[in-house]
Amino acid sequence: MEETDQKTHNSFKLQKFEGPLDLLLFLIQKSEINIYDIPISEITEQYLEYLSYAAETDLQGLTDFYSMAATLIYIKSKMLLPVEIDFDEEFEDPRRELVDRLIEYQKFKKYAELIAEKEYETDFIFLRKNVQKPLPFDDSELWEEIDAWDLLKTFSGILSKISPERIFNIYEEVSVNEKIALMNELFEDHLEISFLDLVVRHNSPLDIICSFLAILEAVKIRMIRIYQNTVFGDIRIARRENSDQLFIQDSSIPEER
Amino acid sequence: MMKSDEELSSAARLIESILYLENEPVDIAQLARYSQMNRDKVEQALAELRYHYSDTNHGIEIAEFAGGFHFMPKEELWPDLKDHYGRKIDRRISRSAMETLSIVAYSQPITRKEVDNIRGVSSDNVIRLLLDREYIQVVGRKDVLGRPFLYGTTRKFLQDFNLKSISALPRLEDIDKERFEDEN
Amino acid sequence: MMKSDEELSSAARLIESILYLENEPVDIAQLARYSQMNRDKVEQALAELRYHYSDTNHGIEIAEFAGGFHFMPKEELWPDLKDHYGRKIDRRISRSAMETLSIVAYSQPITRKEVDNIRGVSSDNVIRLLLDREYIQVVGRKDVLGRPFLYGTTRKFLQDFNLKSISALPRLEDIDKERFEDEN
Repeated sequence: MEETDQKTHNSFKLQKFEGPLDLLLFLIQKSEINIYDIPISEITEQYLEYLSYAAETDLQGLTDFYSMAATLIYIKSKMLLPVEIDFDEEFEDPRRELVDRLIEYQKFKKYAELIAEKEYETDFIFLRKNVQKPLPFDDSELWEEIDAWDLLKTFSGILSKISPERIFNIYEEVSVNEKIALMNELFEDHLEISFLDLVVRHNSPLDIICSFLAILEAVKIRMIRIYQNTVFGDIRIARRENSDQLFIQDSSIPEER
Repeated sequence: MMKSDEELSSAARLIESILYLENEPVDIAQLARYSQMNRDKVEQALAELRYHYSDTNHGIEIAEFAGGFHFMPKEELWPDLKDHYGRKIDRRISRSAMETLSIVAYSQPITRKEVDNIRGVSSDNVIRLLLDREYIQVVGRKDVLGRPFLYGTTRKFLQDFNLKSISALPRLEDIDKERFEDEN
Repeated sequence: MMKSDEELSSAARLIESILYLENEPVDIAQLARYSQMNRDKVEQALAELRYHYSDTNHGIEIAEFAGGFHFMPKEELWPDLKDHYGRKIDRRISRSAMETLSIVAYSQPITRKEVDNIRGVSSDNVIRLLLDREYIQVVGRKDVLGRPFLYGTTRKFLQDFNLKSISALPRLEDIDKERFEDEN
């Protein structure tokens, strides 16, 4: 895309310089003058000329450029004044501070080039995952003071901080999942268990419902097989082989009838 | 000090560097994917590494954990490392451990992410701590994206908390019975 | 495969496990503190480990970075690891950002205002950009009126610009500052 607009052209010109010091350095280099003995009126003139040329368009960062212009004019005027020689004080060149700044700035410009131009062996680095690794430690004393009721209190404490709607969900989930956990536990000692083994509180409809839902869930995830010998009889539950691969669905396993 | 004649195969060296970069247990399938080698080769390389790091020659060894492999400082060094790396025993950790354990106990099987959601903070370290403590264990994988581990309580948990079975956990109903009855 | 006769000393094994446990390079002082050994012993152990991991026998080796030590995959393995573990470095930043970065790098710790003074322009946006890129960070506050932030470079800066430490920054021969004085 060709930019022919004069204003865009100008603004590009000013943006080329990172700041007034950058512009000054450019002017000094262009005029091939000694940075330690800057012909201040000449440079000030060029500087202002450049500014008025660029200023029409680019308003951003102009304050800094104008403040430098003021500094230049101040130095220029100071150099025109007759110097009162005071033998107690060293003669101070009015340009000195500016030159110091220019040299300092030039130094960093060079550093920036050095870093940017450095040759790099690779374009990538390897990062290790950041993981905190506490060692197992002996914390038995801490746990000894804790019993199951503390766990319940802690858990209900957590629940009380969550919205009532979520409590109910968790509550329900707890029950069904808990029945699955109970099933697993019973399977550690028994090859086969019965539905009634899962129901702990026989007078609780929720307990019965959750036990039943847990069985459905366990069948679905192919954790168990179920049998029922008589209609309305007890449901017998057996663990499937490969049940340590719990919850891993494998399409190669044929569907249970 | 003598240089050894033994050389690790290039496959073993690759697996070694992957285990180092991963910094967390990785299973055979992951190792195969990351190294672009087949499972047999990965297993062979692992065996080689395990052997190499097994004797007293090294301060770290390859440990198996929840189906994955990672380097671990050898147990004989733990006493020396405990001051700096075992210092996590403070009240703060023990409270988060309590919270996490109670959530796992009452909501099992449950994934780490689900625990995180309930607690509102990351439970990574606490889960590991409880696994180390043998209060919880991996009981399976959830059939969702990423197939995360599902955690449940262990027999040791029941023992230490003096519970006959998981169904002997004190009931939530005991605390908020009224609310539940209202909802029925 | 043969078991080696070579044995790492127990000090070397301890340092090995610490280097594994730490996620970031650790310097001698830290190693001494964590291992509760004196610096001499730590240095000796490190030398032993460096030697052990240096030859082709291992896939990782001990590298120095930002004044600290850490394990690194050996260069010969990089091509195999690159796809999965390599993070592409993007060093492209604008000229003004590069200028500001070099000022912070060579003059840290430094306040924004001091950077402004050197550059002769406001560096507000550039500083923010460099913070976003994680090349610089707040390292403290200057004890002057307003207690402005002090900025310094980050580990990521060293990493991306392949510098072992901040003292490895390229140096210019001191520009003859006295010349100005001579000429007066």
